[in-house]
Formats: sequence, C-alpha cells, structure tokens
Amino acid sequence: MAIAWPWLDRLAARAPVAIFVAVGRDAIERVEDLSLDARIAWVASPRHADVLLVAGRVRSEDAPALRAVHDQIPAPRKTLWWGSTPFQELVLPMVLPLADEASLPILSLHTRVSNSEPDWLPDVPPNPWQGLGPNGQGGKDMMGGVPYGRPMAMTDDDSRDGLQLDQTTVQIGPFLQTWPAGLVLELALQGDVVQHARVVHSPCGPTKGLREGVSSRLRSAARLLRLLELGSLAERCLRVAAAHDRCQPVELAALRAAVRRSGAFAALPAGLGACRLDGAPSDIRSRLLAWLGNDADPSKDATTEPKPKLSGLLLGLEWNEAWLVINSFTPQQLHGMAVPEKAPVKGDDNTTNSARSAMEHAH
Amino acid sequence: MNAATAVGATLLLMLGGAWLVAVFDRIAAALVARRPVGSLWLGPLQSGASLLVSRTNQTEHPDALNWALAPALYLVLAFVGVALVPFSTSGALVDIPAGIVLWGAVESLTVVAVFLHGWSANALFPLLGAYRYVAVGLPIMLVSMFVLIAAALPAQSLALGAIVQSQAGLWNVVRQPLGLPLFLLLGLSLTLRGPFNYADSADLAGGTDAERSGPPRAVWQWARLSMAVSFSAMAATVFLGGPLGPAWGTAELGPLWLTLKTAVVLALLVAASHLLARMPPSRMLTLLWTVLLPLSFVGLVAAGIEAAP
Amino acid sequence: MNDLISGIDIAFWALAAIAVLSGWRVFATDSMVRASFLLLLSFMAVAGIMLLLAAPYIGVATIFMMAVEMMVMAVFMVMFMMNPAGLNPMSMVHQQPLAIGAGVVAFIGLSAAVLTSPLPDQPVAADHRAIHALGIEMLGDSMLIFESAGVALLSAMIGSVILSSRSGRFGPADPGSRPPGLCEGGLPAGSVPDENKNHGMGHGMQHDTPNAAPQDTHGAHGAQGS
Amino acid sequence: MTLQALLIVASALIGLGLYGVLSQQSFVMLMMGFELILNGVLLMTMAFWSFGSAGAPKGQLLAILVMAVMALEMAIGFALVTAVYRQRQADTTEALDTLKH
Repeated sequence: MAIAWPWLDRLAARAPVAIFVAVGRDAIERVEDLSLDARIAWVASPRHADVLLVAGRVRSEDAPALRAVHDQIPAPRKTLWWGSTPFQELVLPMVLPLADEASLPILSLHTRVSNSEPDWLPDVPPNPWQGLGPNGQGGKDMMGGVPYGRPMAMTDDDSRDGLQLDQTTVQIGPFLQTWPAGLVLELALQGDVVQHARVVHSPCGPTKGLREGVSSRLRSAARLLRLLELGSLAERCLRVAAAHDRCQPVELAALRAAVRRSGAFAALPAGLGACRLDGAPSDIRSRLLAWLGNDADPSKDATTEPKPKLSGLLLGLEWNEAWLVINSFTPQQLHGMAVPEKAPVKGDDNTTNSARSAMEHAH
Repeated sequence: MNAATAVGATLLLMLGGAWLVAVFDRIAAALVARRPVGSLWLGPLQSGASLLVSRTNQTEHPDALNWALAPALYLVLAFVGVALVPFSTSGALVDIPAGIVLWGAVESLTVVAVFLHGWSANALFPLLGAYRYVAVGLPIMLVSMFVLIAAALPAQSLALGAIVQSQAGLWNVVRQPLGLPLFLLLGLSLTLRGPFNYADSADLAGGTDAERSGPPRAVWQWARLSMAVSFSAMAATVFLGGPLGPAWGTAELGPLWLTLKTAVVLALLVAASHLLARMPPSRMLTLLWTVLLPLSFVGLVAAGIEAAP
Repeated sequence: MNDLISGIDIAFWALAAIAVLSGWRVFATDSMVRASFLLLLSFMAVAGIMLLLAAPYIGVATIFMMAVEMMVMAVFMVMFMMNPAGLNPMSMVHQQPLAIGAGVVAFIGLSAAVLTSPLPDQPVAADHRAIHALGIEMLGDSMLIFESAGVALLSAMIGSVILSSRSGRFGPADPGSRPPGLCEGGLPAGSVPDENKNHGMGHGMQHDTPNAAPQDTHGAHGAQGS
Repeated sequence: MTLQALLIVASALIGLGLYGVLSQQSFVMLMMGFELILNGVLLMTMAFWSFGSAGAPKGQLLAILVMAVMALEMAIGFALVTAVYRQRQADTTEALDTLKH
C-alpha cells in the first residue's frame, strides 16, 4: 500500500535519499564521508531505505545475508555496487569504483523512473513452518519446532541471578549500521542479556599497514557516540575527521569538551568492557577519551601480548552494553580479538542451548 | 466555540506542532553538528512525503491487529493529551474534574502502545526495544506522577483548569523548582527521544520501528512528534501557567500565551534530546530508582509544606 | 432529555458487552500477551461505565492503574509461561466441569439475588462533587483506613522483594532453601528440578532430546521425580 | 442503565473470573482470574455508590480499597511465582504437590 498523488511524489522526490549500506572491506570511511552529504540519509534498517549501497568487497560467506537485506528494502528498490562485485545473475547492475564519488549516482538511481528490482531470494520463511506440525504452524509437541517461523525459546542457566528463564539464540550481523563490517555473532539472549556469545565470522580485516591516525580514531568515537543517541555530535566528529583527511587544521579540545558536556563519559559505566589492551588496562571510558585525545598516534608495533577475546567480554552484558563494547575497539584492534569460534557440539536441533551451557560451565 | 471547530483546531495544531518539532530538530541537529541547516522549512514535509509514498511491508506472521493499530493508538493518546489542555481560562476541549489523572492514564497507555508496536512485529529488534522501553518507561512514569501530584497540591484540585488558576500569582516552575526538570525527563521517555530513547534506538536498527515502512511508519513518526506537542502543552499548563499572560493582556490572548509557552518547552525538549547522552538501561534504572524517584518525593514533601495553610 | 438517556444506555450496554466479552476471551486466547491486554480492555470498559456513573476519579484511576498492572502482568506472563505467545496451542486448564459449574452458579446466584432483593434507590446528585468529597473523607474520618491500606501496600512491597530476590541473609537463597536430602548426599526430599543439565525442563516441561522419554502431555507438567 | 443491569454485568464478570481461577493451571493466569473477580467487585461497589447511597464518599473509599487489594494481590502473587519458579522451574499449580505425599 502506498499513497499516489502527483504533488506528494514531487515533494517526496526532494527528500534525502535513504540508503542502507552493506559495508564490505575497507569501505567504512568512504561510507561515513558519503553520509555527510545532506542529500543522502544513511538509515539503520533496510526497511527504511530506498537504495541499497554495497560498499567494498563482500565476502562470499556474507552473500546470503546481502541477498536477504536486499529483499527487505521496500519496493521500488535500487542497488548500487560501489567497489564491489555484483552477483553474476544480475542484469545490468550499476557498478562504481570505490574511488569515485557515489552521491550523484545514488541520486540519479533514485530519480530514474523504472521498475523495482526483483527479489534476489525466493520469498519463503527462513524456517519453513506453514502446514507443518500437528497444528499447521510449524510447532512440535508443546515446546518444540519453529512455531510461526521462530525457534521456540528454551530455558537455560542464567549468569546474573539464577532465574532460569527462556533463552533465544540469534545471529547478529554482518550488515548493520553501527557494527564492525562483516562481524557475525551468535548470541544466546535471555531478555536482552547476553548469556553466551560466539564469533561466527570475524570482521573484514583492515588492509595491512593502515595506521590508526587521528581521523580513524575520531571515526571510532563517532560510532560510539551514535550508540549513545548522540547522532548530531557523532556527525560533528565525522566532519572533523573528514576535515583532517583534507589536511585542514582541526581543534580537538572543543570537540572533547562538547562530548564531556553531553555526559557521554558519565553515561558509560566505569569498568565496562575492561581488558588489557596494548599492555595497559583500559575500559570503554578510557578508550573513548583516548580517541578524542590530541596526542600523536601511538603507532605501537603489535605487542606480543595476546588480545582479549571479544566473546568473553560480552558475557553477562545487556544488549546495549554489549553493542557499546563491540564498538569501543577500532577495526584494527578488533581484528585479532574476534576470531571465529567453533560451533558447540551439535545435538538435536533444540538441544544446542543446554549443550553449550554445559560446555561454558566446564571452562 | 462549538465542538467541530475545536476538533478541527486541535487537528491543525497537531499538524503544525509536529512540523514545528521537526523544524526544531533540524535546527538542533545542525547546531550540534556544526553544519548548515539545509532545507529547513520544507524538509520535514519532504521527509514525511517520502514516507507516505513508499510501500508498506509485512513481517512474517505479525500480530495483525496490534501491528496495524499500535501507531494509531499512540497518535490517539497524543490527541487525548492535547484535548485535556485548557486553551483559555474558560476551559479545555475535554474538561473533566480529574484531568491530571487522565493525563496519567495517557502516560501509562503510551507505554502499552509502544510495547504493542514492538511486540506485534514478531521480530527480534522491535521486541527487544519494546521490553527495554517498558522497563524504563514505567519507573519514569512513577516519577512524573509524584511531580504532577505536587503541582496539584496548591490548586487543591485535580482539574487542570484549577491548576492553571492556582498559578495566577506564581508559576509552579518557580514554586516547585524540581517539577519541570523531572517532568521533562518523562517527556523524553514518552516521545522516545535522546537520553530516554530505549525503544527506537540506534543500537537496535530502529527498535520497535525497525520493521516498518510506508504510511504506517509516517503515522508512527507523526505520533512521536504529536506526543511531543501534547506533552509540551501539558508541561506549559502545569508548570508555566498555561494560558495565563501578563497583567496588561486580555483573556482572549490566552491561546497565544499557551502556544508560546508550549514552543518554549518544545525547544527545551528538543535541545535535551540532542545534547544529552543515553545510559545503558541498567544504569538508567539505578539512577531512576535511587536518585530520581527519591528526588520527586522530596519535591512532593516540599510542595506539601509550601501549600500548607 | 430522552435522547440523552438513551445515549447513555447505548454506551453502557456497549461497554458492558466489551467488558464481559473481553473478560471471557482472556481465558480463551492462547497468547499470554493478548490475554493480559484483553483483561486491560475489560478493565477499561468497566472504567468507562464508572465515568457514566459520575465517578470520574475512580474511573480514570482504574484505567491508569490497570494499564500499568497489565503491562507488568504481560511481562511476567512472558517470563514465566512455558508458551507465552500461544505458539504451540495447548490446553492449560484443569477441573474444567467444576470450574464452569462454579462460574455459572456464581453468576446465576448473584443475578438471582440482584433480581429478587429490594435495591436502594438514592441516586447520586448530578452536581455532586465526588472527588472533593472523596478527598475530605480519605483524609478526614476514614484516614485510619486509608493509611492502613498504605501501610499494607508498603509491607507487601517489602515482602515481595524478600520473596523474589535471590540473595538471602546468609547468601544465595536458592540452594539454601532446598529441603535436605533423604539420605546423606542423596536427592532432596520433595520434587526438585532435573539436575542433569537438561534445562529444557524449565517451566516444568521436557523438550524432546534424543534420550528423553516420549512426551506425556499430562505428567510432564510437574517435572516430578525423574 | 439501572442498578439491576449494572449488578448483573458485575455478576457476569465475577462468574467469569471464578471460572478462570478454578480452571487455569498456570499461576499467572490464575491471578488474571482474581483480577477479573475484583473487576466485578469494583463495578458493584461503584454501582451501589452511584445508585444506592446518594453519593456517600465511603463508597468511593471502598473502591479505592479494592484497588489496593488488586495491587497487593499482584505484588505478593508475582513474588510467590518468582520464588516458586526459582526453586522448581515450575509455573503450574500441579507442580506444588509436596504436601500431598
């Protein structure tokens, strides 16, 4: 359903183009610079987008997720491949090298009157359920099956106060707005508390030799600020970073003061995401402060100290805290922390929870 | 004033007010981000139009009734709130003797509406947003109840008209300095904004709104903006003397004063939502139960002592 | 005047129908969230009737309180029910004939009493200041009653925190409050949850692991004696 | 809208609630039954207040006490459910049969 009045269409055509970005390898900074364009709105959910932008090379293991994301964009949808290789079966895909500016092609894609792109996947539920089971809703007995396409949540141990409530296991990633590109996590959630975490795919690693400069640290700070619902301040961070990239002088003290005034440091619980990083203890506050700092690039050589495991840092955190912790590391730091872990012993399809919990308790 | 014109005026006010909130939002975002404002006056209309012309979508097996009705319920609650506000010293659209309690009911039903919006989608992110919102939305509502009871004390009445009259000498914002700041926190929560945006937030890809597109999303966003108008009008009534103006004005100017005061509260609300960081939910709950709720008690006791004959 | 009366009558019967029908659907729907909000609908219809009865404060306060209560109720339902959304339809009732009989007898008995007994007829005056009178009463003659209700609520709050929290005076409450074993190191007396990490047992239900016994729709509820 | 009609509607709510209390296995659903009974009681109270007492304020006070009872029932009820669940992961009345044996 949509409303079709000519004057409404004309008005709508002048709104910023909503893009959902599937970020691949080495593309996040290009995307962040693109998002500063007033004619373009980078949205968090594919449901809110008009155009899918595939930025940077996408690994083959992320292709199914990319297809699913594409099909979630409401019609009429368009796709722009920006520094990425289109799927083979596509007819006349719009391709652009990552070095080119993407804003004008996106605007032209959006205004071009043509039919919507067809689905890339058959429109079937991820878990077939229709007509299955005794009640035709995919359920099995009382607690089993995938009723209405969602796996039934099962009770499991709780790490906080011992109340054994339902847990649901979900995979998060690889294409989300404020999320390391390519990272796929499997989380067992009880309410919104992470009870178990496992890295399924590690993030698309940064290119070798890329040093953490002022610009990339400011961009990391911007991601964290966006998660603190400080979208406008995050945009300011990105603008400063972009100015620094253009070799303009930037004043970090004012930015730091603005972040401090917003209460961002007070909002972050002390000791959240605490671990030893590059030979020194750090937590989320100290990392944010360091990102906004004026000091020269530490540019340490990779220390021999083993990096902390991301999945270990997430246990027992609430969703928001977990997401903050994930974004409190730069892509360079995250690279060695999030290595894929083996799936726990696979039992029957709904016994994985208990098997996993037994394993976690073992170590 | 007959009923039809009153309803029409309310509708216009809600459309205009929602537009004004969106304009404020753009100004605040541009100021904080240190960039030019861009398309200021037409921008909200363009964004709204682009929502209206896009296609609706369907999630897999949603709770169809609530999926369809939740945005409308939120919008209706915003309208009820505005209908309770006395526009002039002569009365409101809905003038009942327990007006401030009915506003409390609007607050609590808003929590229900947001929960149903997230729950009915049958998807992970909206559901998480819905639960988180309930956990934070209920205690902040308790805080606002104590604040409102304190404001009703000097009036010795639960009717909003009487509360306005009781501020003829001194506005409640001066008499009860804790009231308006605490009430503004409730406004942030009711409208899912900034430091209290636990429902439709960035870490949930849009939260309860993540699976919406098309005209229903336009209604949901309009309802959020309308609720901001409704809340601000209520805050202006309870703490800033509503339609009361300076001594040289006449009673006919009442709606004008109310509108101006509402705009001031709106600006405060928008500024707070762009300037303040949001805490993780557990930290916010600790703050609510151990600091803000006792603070509202203190405010209530102080108001009681002040109002004692 | 006649029109006005019939308007109120129509509103009353409509609200009464909503109250009773949604009250019945509470026990007929599978989804716990739907059940709580149907009960909320029933309360709101009754609150509407109270508004018609010229009791604005009680009516509006009912809406206010019940919206909060039912919201909390919905969250608890989802927490504790084994099948909160009614995803796999199942019967969660017992002693059905007795319950239906009791319900019908209660309704008929009360209705008969209503229809046969002489009812008072002293309607409240149209200009009665109900809220003012209530306030004077609560903080005047009946202050002791009102304050007792407050104290009772306070003690209920404290009691419920003690009952539901894990940390007891001497450490976590859950292991300490298990009954002692029947023999040295043996299984505790009474029924306990399955200890072999098969936490599908939660909610007193077994899910089908390869080695679990076939589903017994009745006996599985209690999680007894495994 | 007569007193008789109001009382009969309230009786229907009480009957439905009683059915729920006796028939539901789940604790939480059982509490829903109690709430529905109290709903009927609340309606009866206000009906008598409105038609039978010429607006005596004690009628309204009784209604407020009924609401307080509802809140008490919810608080204690949920606390008990949580305590039982902590012990046995059970949420049905049948699970509490220790005294039977």
